[in-house]
Amino acid sequence: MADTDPTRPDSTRPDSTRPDPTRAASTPAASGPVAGPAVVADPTVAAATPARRRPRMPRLSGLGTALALAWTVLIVLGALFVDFLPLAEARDPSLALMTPSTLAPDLLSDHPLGTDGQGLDILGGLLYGARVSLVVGIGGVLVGALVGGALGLVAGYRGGWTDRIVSIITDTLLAFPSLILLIAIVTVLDPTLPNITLALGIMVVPAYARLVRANAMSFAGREFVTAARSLGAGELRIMLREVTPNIVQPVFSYSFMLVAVLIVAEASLSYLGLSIPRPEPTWGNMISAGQADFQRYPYLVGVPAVVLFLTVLSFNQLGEAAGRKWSPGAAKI
Amino acid sequence: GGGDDSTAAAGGEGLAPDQSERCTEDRAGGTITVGEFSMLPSFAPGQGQYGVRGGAQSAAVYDRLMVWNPEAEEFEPKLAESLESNDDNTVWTLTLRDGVTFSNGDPLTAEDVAFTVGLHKDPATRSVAMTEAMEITEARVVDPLTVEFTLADPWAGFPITLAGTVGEVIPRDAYEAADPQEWASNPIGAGAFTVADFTPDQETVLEPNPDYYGGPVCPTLKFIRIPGSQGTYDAFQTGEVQVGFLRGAKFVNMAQDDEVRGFEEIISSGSVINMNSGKAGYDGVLTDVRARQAVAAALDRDLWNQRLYNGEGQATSALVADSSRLYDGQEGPAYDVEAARALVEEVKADTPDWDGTLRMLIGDGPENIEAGVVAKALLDAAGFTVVIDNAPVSQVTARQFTGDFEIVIGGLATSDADPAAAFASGMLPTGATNITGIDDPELTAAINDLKAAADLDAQKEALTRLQEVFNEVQPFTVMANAEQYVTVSDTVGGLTPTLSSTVLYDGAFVTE
Amino acid sequence: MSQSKGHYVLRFIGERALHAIVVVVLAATGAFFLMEAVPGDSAASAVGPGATAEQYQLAREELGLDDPVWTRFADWVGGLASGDLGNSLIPPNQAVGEMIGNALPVTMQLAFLSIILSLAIAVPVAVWSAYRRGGVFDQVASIVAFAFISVPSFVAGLLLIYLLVFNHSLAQQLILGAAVVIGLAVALSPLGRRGGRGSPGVMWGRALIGGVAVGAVLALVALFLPEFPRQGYVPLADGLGENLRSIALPAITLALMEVAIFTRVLRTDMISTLQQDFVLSARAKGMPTRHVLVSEALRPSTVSIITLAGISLGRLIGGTVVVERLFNLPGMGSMIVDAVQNDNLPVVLGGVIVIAVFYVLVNMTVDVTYALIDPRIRRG
Amino acid sequence: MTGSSQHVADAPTPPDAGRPGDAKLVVDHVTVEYHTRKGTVHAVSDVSLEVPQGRTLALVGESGCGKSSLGRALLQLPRPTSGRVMVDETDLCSLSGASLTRARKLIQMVFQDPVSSLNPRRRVRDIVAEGLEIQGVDGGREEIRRRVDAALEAVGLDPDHAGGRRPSEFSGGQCQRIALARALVLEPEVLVCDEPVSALDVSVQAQILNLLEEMKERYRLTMVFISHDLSVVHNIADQVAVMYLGTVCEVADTSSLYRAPAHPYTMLLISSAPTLGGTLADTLGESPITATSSELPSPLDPPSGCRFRTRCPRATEICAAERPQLTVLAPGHQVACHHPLEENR
Amino acid sequence: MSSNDRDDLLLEVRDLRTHIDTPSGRITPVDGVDISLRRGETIGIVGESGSGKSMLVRSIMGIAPTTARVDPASTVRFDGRDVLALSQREAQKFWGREIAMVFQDPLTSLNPIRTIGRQIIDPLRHHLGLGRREAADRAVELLERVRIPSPRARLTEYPHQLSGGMRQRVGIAIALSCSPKLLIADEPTTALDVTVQHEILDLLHGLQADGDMAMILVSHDLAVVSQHTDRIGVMYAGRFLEVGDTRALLDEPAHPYTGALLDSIPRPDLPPHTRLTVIEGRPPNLREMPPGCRFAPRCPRVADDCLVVDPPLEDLATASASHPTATTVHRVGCLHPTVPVHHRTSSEAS
Ligand SMILES: Nc1ncnc2c1ncn2[C@@H]1O[C@H](COP(=O)(O)OP(=O)(O)OP(=O)(O)O)[C@@H](O)[C@H]1O
Ligand SMILES: Nc1ncnc2c1ncn2[C@@H]1O[C@H](COP(=O)(O)OP(=O)(O)OP(=O)(O)O)[C@@H](O)[C@H]1O
Ligand SMILES: [Mg+2]
Ligand SMILES: [Mg+2]
Repeated sequence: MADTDPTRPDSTRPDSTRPDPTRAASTPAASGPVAGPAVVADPTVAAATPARRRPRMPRLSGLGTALALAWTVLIVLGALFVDFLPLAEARDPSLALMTPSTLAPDLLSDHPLGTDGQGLDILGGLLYGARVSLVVGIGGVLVGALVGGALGLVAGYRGGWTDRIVSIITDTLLAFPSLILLIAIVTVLDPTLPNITLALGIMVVPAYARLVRANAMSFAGREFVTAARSLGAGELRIMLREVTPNIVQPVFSYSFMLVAVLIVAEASLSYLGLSIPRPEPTWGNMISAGQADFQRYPYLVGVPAVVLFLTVLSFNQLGEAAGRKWSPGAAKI
Repeated sequence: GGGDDSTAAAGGEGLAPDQSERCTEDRAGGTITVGEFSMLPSFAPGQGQYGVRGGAQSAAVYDRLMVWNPEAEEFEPKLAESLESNDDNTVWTLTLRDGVTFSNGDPLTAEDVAFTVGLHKDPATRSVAMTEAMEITEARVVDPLTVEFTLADPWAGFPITLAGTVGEVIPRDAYEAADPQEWASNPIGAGAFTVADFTPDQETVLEPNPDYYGGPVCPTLKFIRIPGSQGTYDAFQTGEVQVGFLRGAKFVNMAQDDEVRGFEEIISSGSVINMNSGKAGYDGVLTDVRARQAVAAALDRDLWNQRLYNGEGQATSALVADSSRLYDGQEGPAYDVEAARALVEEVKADTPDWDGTLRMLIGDGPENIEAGVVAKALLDAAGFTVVIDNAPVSQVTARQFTGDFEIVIGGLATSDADPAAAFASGMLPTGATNITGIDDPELTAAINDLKAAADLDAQKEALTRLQEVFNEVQPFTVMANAEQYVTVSDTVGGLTPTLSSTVLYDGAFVTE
Repeated sequence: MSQSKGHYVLRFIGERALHAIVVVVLAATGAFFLMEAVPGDSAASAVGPGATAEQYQLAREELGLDDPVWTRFADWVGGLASGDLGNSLIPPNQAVGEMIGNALPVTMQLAFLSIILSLAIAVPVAVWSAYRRGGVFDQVASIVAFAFISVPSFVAGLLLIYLLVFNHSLAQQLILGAAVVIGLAVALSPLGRRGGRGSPGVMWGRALIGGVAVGAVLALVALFLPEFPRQGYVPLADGLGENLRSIALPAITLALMEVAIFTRVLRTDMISTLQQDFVLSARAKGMPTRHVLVSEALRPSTVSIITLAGISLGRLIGGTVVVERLFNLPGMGSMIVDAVQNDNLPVVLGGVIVIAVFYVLVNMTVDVTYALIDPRIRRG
Repeated sequence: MTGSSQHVADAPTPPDAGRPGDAKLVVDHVTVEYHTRKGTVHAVSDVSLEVPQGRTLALVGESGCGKSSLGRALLQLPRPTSGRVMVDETDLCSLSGASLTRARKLIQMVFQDPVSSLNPRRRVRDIVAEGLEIQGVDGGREEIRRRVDAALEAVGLDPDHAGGRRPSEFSGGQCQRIALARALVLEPEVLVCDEPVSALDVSVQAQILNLLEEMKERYRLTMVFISHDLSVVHNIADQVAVMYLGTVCEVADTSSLYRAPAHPYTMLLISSAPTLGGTLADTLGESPITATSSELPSPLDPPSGCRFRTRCPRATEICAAERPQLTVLAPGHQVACHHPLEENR
Repeated sequence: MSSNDRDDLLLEVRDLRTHIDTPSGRITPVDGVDISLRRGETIGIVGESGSGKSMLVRSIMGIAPTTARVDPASTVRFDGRDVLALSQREAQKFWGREIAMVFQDPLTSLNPIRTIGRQIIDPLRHHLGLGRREAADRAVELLERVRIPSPRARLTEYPHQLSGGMRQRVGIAIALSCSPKLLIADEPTTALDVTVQHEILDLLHGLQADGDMAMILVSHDLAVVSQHTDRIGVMYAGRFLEVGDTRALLDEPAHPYTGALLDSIPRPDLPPHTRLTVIEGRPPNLREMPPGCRFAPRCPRVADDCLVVDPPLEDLATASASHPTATTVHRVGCLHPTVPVHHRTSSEAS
């Protein structure tokens, strides 16, 4: 966590003790659906530096970030190229009719991670599941960032009534039990990948709205916005050309953590049987399906659970690293 | 599996609890906690259904006119003194036990029995036994202790009606005087227990009824909801419940492997795949019998068994389990994927606008979904393209009413006591659970013959005939027998099993 | 002047209340129309599977499902206006108020307990992490927090059940092992410390005492680790001990993640507070470390964590379904989810309203708390 | 210019400089109020000023006296609550929409905080080009680029080196140069500088002050220079307006003001300003004055009559009752005080 | 220096170096600073932003940020004690009682959520062991001493309810609470208005005149530092370039940097529109310190040797003509000073 920016000698912001309810409120906890996890950006301040005992942390967290990056790349590549791997058996049970079920993992066999109760290949399931998780996580975050970002931008920049209306919208979304919203959306529009993505995207709208609002508010008060206005720039131009570029980085670094949140949310939904149904493999429905045989075949739950854990951990770690790199200069989250 | 046992209810490997002892004065006290899949929704008439859905609770409070004794394989009178039929089993005369009183002190009378039948026939009551009750065209009060039931058709298995929900007598005067809402949680019955506390969908606490005619009654009963066999079995093992209900071969075997005492029940046609053959205006491909036959042939029961029950279930395509007393070598359609494929091609050729798609409706819940996945795999392998459609259970139910499905996984609640009732309900055009919309005269005739069959041999013969017709018509296809197991803790005695894994607690006691 | 201030406060309260009401009304209305769109069928749920077509049709009529949407909405609003949340559509047609009355205490207890538990752990850990940021304790805490954040609650719950319910003695051994390892680590911690102030004797003495204390506490926990039930909820009326035992695992499951989040948030805020001039000036005054951390730095750092605790509380009241399912607790989450699946409209709406009201109340409490913490807000 | 001090007082001043009624910038009864939750902040109350073509008016005063509010009001940021702001014959307050946008190139601003006034996410060339893009330029991109480069060169930055970088790569002084280029590229008639050197170290402050002088000549600017530093003001201004709590208490030519301050508040400022080894009053050889209180009254609820009376050692009853108006003491010297200092006169 | 002076010596800083490890390498914002301060004396430290003034005074006191490490070879002796060797506990007894500090921004250096009273009372109770009531009385006295009107009422107020000047007075009152021997004021008036600045500087001067408290006054503004100080140190890139008695230094700056700095200040005794002297360039990056003189890259008098030789601080050859007193101190770290230096013998150089 040692990140000192020597070019900013005075890192203590005079207003940093001022209670800003939006600060914490914009953590994903605000939106963690299905009691999903909420991860919090660490707006490391320039001089947030290790204690008297040597900054050992940077190296350690650097290693962590590298591992996280490696794992994420692995998962992304897997999800991208799974179609070209001989793993179709993992999602089409009619191809797996001849495959014995609940094969134990054996790295040297055709089914390195074994097969599940349906004879479906677990490795393949994990990769197809990765695709679902990534699409849901990244897609949902895109939806949330676009919608919530637009709301937050307008609210934070304009303030006044606009702000109030947006805060009513976000508060209503937050006050509404997220799971009900999810189930309802998923039931109204079938549990397909785009719909789940959309539903989870809506879940994170308030989080983004708050984050962007807080940032927009702080940047809207900056002198350079006044300067742009003095040049005759219109409101839209200021919002898009002056304010937005400054918000992109914190939003971006925050998004990693929200991806993690959404991946867990999707897994939880899957676990409850409310997301993309079997036989299309997702990590959550793999865990759910394996749970009945947990005692006998622990790997049915264990393998997808570990992959889920590592992926979520990686995204959180990347988010942390990104936040450390990009957020300090931005408004406090 | 207990497939080889001759008595279905006796449980495998001699694990059936001893039923010879019952509650005595010195065994009074104690609490038995029972885990239920879903709770008795309310004590309103006709809500209790099987062991799964609160049957034991309502039976404990109302008692029943008759009971099925799985060991003796016969119906025995309980609140009744006797039940006699005429020669063609169309008129049945019930004599009540004298001196039975309800928990409010009123005596049990024939009026009450007739009133109860009327209640069940009234759709507004929403009785689960409405179809059965409709079989009774008239319930005539002969004298205060005698009722005469006239049936629409000859039915040798009629006692099953009185051994089920319809046999739970509602005291007319008290019921008419009470507020239905109040009754739902605080009923008056002739059973061994009275309701001490009722939290819908969570907990029901029953206390011994000191005036129970068959007394004494020992324990307090506490029914709690634990959805799913896994949770129930976990709770049973940690001692949180003393009686638990398990469903599915996997858990039944698990319990038996652990040498857990209990009552096993094997349900013929307990696991089926229903095919919409015209319900509520459906006119899709499954109205073509060849398509249904293709489905039946495409399904490899052994694989199904392997995938869903680790090969430990009782896979069969026959209507009757081979462990049943009624089994007489009946056979369902054989697995033949080539034949299935050929049929699909044939139908495709004849139905140009059908591309092989089948919409499969599945209720939420991991077990249903896994079953759906296997079915999809097998059907896809035969040339169908199955599209899985997940929905919450209420939606599945509703869509079955409205015919908005093509195939749906389900099961019949047949009982060895009288399989005709369940078959009639599932396959007669008027049947309550006829969700496939099948209306086939030959099938109807075969079922009516089965109902009328007066003795075991006749029943076996009728069943064989039914199986033949069934194999042609294929309104649904049987995948396996269902297995249920009521685990009973060693600390509990005096339980008696009856129809559909319902346990009677009037003799129950707690040891130690 | 004071009059105008009173006016200001009143206006503020008025605005908040209005906002709250609008939010609740919008949430309820949204729920109504959302449920309208859900293709469920309450009549089917009411009669259950195995009912006859006649019963089903009758139920539809009874429930007014064939009425136009607006009529039903108006009916419901009418009922609501007279304080009646309506009755469940599913037998035994309990009053929704009564159902919520049963479910809410379970969820409330679960939510409050897990939040309190989380705060009780998170605050000291975060304060110490922030004070010794980059140190061993901080690093370990940070890694553990990350791990906790990344374990979905259904996995965490399964793990807890596996360990504490079914493998009780294994759990005891694990905790004992942890006691030894952590105790040793604390006792040996001066090894890794270079160039600290103070004499080595004092340093080692303190580390030893600390190590033994930590080890002993954990060992006691292991020895007296109670048996936890697999499932179910024992109401408070049946005795506090039983009640706590029944809710402990679910609360811990939920707390795992909250602890991690709270720790991270408070740590971050605390770090930035510790860099504030006023903390420096407190140190320059020569105030002891405890005073600086607790009296000076902690309170101004709690804004985010209070906000977050508020949000978590609101979220837990409505969203503990996974844990409720896992541990078979009759709480709000399962009640509402079941109701959504059964298209049991009055229950859904009642639940949504209660949760929204609760959310709004929590938010207001949080606002008040800000004012209690910070005099600058208090004075407007 | 390092190390050399030149006297430029005799630099060619525009011929029309100082002629009354010929003002480039006219501030006419401008009032700025902010409506906040706590009440109305009277930031600027009825201020009238004139700045002749090519001259520099300095606004001085303590923090919160409304200097920035007035400066921004000149640019209609936001539009003043009442009053007129005329640049030549154009009343900016009466314009809106496209015509206001067009009029904006008449008057430009440089802000106090050089870092915060530049968008950290944009490149220097884009920042400087922004105004031209908004205003539109005949000749398109090429012309914009040419003018941006010219402006950057004028403020002493190498366009090729600096153009592609972001503000964070520059020091405070360089950032202030960029901000100046951004304002000058539009070739405004009037430049408002809001404490442009307050955030800078003295060595850099000198660079910027010199640069401002240079630019003023080069672009024939009329300047409003806001500062709280009397020494800086003395160096750069032709005329000084001293503000206190939203009102102007004294306006005078620079030399006249420093030589003979008439308002007690002006004197207080002079008595307080530190110079090497003493205060400004010491340096100027004037007798210092001490305030009776150091508390600045709230602009939410300013004192009646003369706003300075709560701190003024010379206050009497009339000061509470009547608001003093600006009156001419001498040519080019106005004061708003019931009891102006006579001693130095 | 005579032995008498030595006894009188309150603070003695020798070759103070403070390193900070940053991810991009080690920087040394304080790089070899010597200070001798006698009881009751006031010394001013000026320098541009980032020159290390704050780091210097915080290192002296021992409250540098946790990342900063004072070089083991440095010594800071206060009243005969080695400050750098104090344990945390000893230091806590030391802070506030022996050395106290006043900070730049009175708003941020007071805890916004605690009352003024509690913040003054804290050290009184902790250090002096006063009871609640006694401490409160003493707090009132202190507030009176820093000329805060109606002091008792202020005790229950919060910092935001006071004006900037009042807050700074409170800060001073807190610093004075245990009658420290040394008061370090790090830019105590930078955030304040001129009128208030004037009052605060006067107040500090007055307080100091009352007792024998020594003071280090830090500012980036030469004019401020020149007001009431006995000596001034001009800091540049972590080091003093020139140290001297205030008058001597102002009148005859020996270092080109000091001279340029003085010339860059607008002077009201010169006519308006006078072009100011400019120091081109910017202070060196702490990570790439030039090998020779730190100021060489910007120095108008730079010669070849400046780029190689790091000049030590040396006494000026002659005392300034205008200040011919024997005690005049004027030292400069420059190879080519504008005033010639006197090369001292090594014994004196310590
Ligand atoms: N946007 C605003 N909303 C409300 N009040 C404001 C606003 N801007 C300024 N004020 C108030 O108006 C008064 C004048 O402020 P202004 O910034 O013009 O003063 P200033 O002389 O520029 O002070 P400084 O030297 O601190 O920059 C102050 O009391 C300030 O608090
Ligand atoms: N915590 C820190 N971590 C890394 N570098 C720091 C830290 N604090 C200060 N510095 C660096 O040390 C140098 C000296 O800083 P210091 O605050 O002492 O300067 P200063 O002279 O007080 O400046 P100012 O006038 O701006 O207060 C600066 O270059 C700064 O960037
Ligand atoms: Mg200003
Ligand atoms: Mg400093």
